[in-house]
Amino acid sequence: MFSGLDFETASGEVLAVVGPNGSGKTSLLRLVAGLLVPAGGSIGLEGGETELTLPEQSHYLGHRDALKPALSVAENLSFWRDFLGGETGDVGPCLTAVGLGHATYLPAAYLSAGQRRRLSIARLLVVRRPVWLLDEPTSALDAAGQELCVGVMRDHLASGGIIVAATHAPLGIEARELRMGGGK
Amino acid sequence: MSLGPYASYIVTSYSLVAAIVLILIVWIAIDYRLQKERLREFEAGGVTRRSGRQATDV
Amino acid sequence: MTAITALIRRDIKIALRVGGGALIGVLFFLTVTVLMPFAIGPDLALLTRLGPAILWLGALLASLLTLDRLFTADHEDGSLDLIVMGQTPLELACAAKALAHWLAAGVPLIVATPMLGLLLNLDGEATSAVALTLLVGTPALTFTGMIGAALAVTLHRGGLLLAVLVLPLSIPVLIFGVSASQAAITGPLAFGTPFSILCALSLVSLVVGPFAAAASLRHGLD
Amino acid sequence: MTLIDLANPTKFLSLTGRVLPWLAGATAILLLVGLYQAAIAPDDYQQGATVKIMFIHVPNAWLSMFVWGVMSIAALGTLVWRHPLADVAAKAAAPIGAAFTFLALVTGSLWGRPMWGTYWEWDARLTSVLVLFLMYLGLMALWRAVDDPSRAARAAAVLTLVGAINLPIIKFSVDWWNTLHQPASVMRMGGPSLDKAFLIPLLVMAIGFSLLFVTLHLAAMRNEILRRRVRSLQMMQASQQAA
Repeated sequence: MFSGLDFETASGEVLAVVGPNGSGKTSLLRLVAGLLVPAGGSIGLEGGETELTLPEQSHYLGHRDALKPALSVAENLSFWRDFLGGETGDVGPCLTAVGLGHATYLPAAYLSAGQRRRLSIARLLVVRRPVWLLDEPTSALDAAGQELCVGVMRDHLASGGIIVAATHAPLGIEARELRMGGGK
Repeated sequence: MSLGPYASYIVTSYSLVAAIVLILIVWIAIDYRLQKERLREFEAGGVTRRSGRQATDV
Repeated sequence: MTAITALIRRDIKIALRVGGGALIGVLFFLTVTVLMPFAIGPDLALLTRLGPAILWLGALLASLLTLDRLFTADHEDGSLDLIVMGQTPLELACAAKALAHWLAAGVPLIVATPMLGLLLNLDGEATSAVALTLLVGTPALTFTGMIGAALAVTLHRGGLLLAVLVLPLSIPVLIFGVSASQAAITGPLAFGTPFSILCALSLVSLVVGPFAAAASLRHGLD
Repeated sequence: MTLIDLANPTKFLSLTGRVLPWLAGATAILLLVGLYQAAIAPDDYQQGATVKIMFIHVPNAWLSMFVWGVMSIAALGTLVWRHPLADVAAKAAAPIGAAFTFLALVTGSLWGRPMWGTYWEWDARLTSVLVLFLMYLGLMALWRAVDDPSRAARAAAVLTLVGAINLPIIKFSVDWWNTLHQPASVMRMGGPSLDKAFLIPLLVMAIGFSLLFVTLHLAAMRNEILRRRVRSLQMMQASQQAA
């Protein structure tokens, strides 16, 4: 897909992966998340928990929201909290933080696309992980939602987190840019 | 009333019918309570129907 | 451990709620079994003889029918990515999903067996023999079927391809399941011999299934 | 009150609220009378006391078909007249119909055991009822497969009507496939052949069970209307942004 790519980012920093469609932004994120096996090269995290791999210390927010329509909003979130494990918080405050407090017990099927996105952002809050891999985090979000997303990202950075975000719209947050070339 | 040599079959079939009918009745009654309860919760939460009537109005 | 129980509980909940497929499997089992006599004929003696085979075939088809959504549903909504990334080993997560599937879709098949045994003119002993072999054998079907379900995700083809891939793999289970039930009804073989082989097959699939499924998922995600 | 008035769910709910206690009372009385009459009915000279199973078997068998008839009319209501309560009626009837069909099967086989020496005989009538039972379950599975009732309604209506057309064909084919059972005895040409001593309790029980169905059906329809109200409120709540 691509080669000759060398980048690094540090705690408290956003790496914005930009570039035209098809330039491999998503593939890069999935490589870091361990969902794709690199043909060559290496990806590593310095510091952090030594027994855990990079994917195990990362949150991945993909195009798809990883929600089950048959389960309620709270059930969806508490499942991911229990499954991802580690340092976890309470479901209620996280839902309030993303503006879904009123929908806690509703089936996720009734949520709009933007609300589903908010619910997957709540997943980043309920389990603490140092590295966030965000693929178009603000897509489907309205203005208030984008503001909320930026606020959540700022808080994460302030607590020493790392964010790698693939995007073509400006994130609204100060970021180091990694420009992916067009084509191969 | 004597039920003859096959009393157990007769008693079983009557009690099965009673049991299933009872289950139906209980299920419908519980379902009714549950829906009413949910509608009351909505009313308490201030959510109203489009027509502006209360949720539990009939 | 909480991760595993959370996954099992979630899958069972989804299977039992609106849109879930758990009970459709039983319905399919019922229908297939009821259709058989129409093809074979209403001869009760013949049905008694064929009963265990009919029940086993029905259970085999029913458990395969519901398996194809095991991983595809999670793949389509992105959950599978997160499951792969989790701290839980993927093998364990696969085993948990298969266990949940068996609890929601396999156990009802065994519960329905006595009623179907009645329809096929099996006596109490024969029915319990079939139910026992199904109890031991259906986990093997689920855990080998899981390999097919994982392949179906990576190949972007579900349904029929899964059946074609998995049915040959389940031949041994079918052979020993049916012969154990037959042995319990008519002899001349002892029930214990085929039954212990069936148990062994189940145990092997319990080990091999999760590893094969996890391997194929790991290399097949894109 | 006409059918058009009943199209308004609110009016329907207030009507059911008023009618249900009376219906339930009438059902209880009729069933009690029927049970008493069944208890004092004489034994059959051939079947002995097992003939008492008939008093509950026949009403359930009758209802298993009657409920499908009700659902077929409701299906027409959904597809042709687009009556808003039609799919509510169809959905509410299915589990009740399935329960009666199950009872018809079980009491039938419990009656058959002493008579034929086996619980199950693949004869035409029993087998048709079994197929009917499977169709009820399939219909319930269809309703459960889709969350949005209005989307499931049309599919279920089509399936119900196809089933209604298919049932006689199934009955005929199974008849042809196997004929073992005694010929129908209540609805025979030239009047019922059943003795009066059996006929009266049977009719009372049949009417009692039919009333039971009407009572349960109305109550289940009321539940279904409330459930849909909850659903639409939930969707409204989901679309409200947090203040």
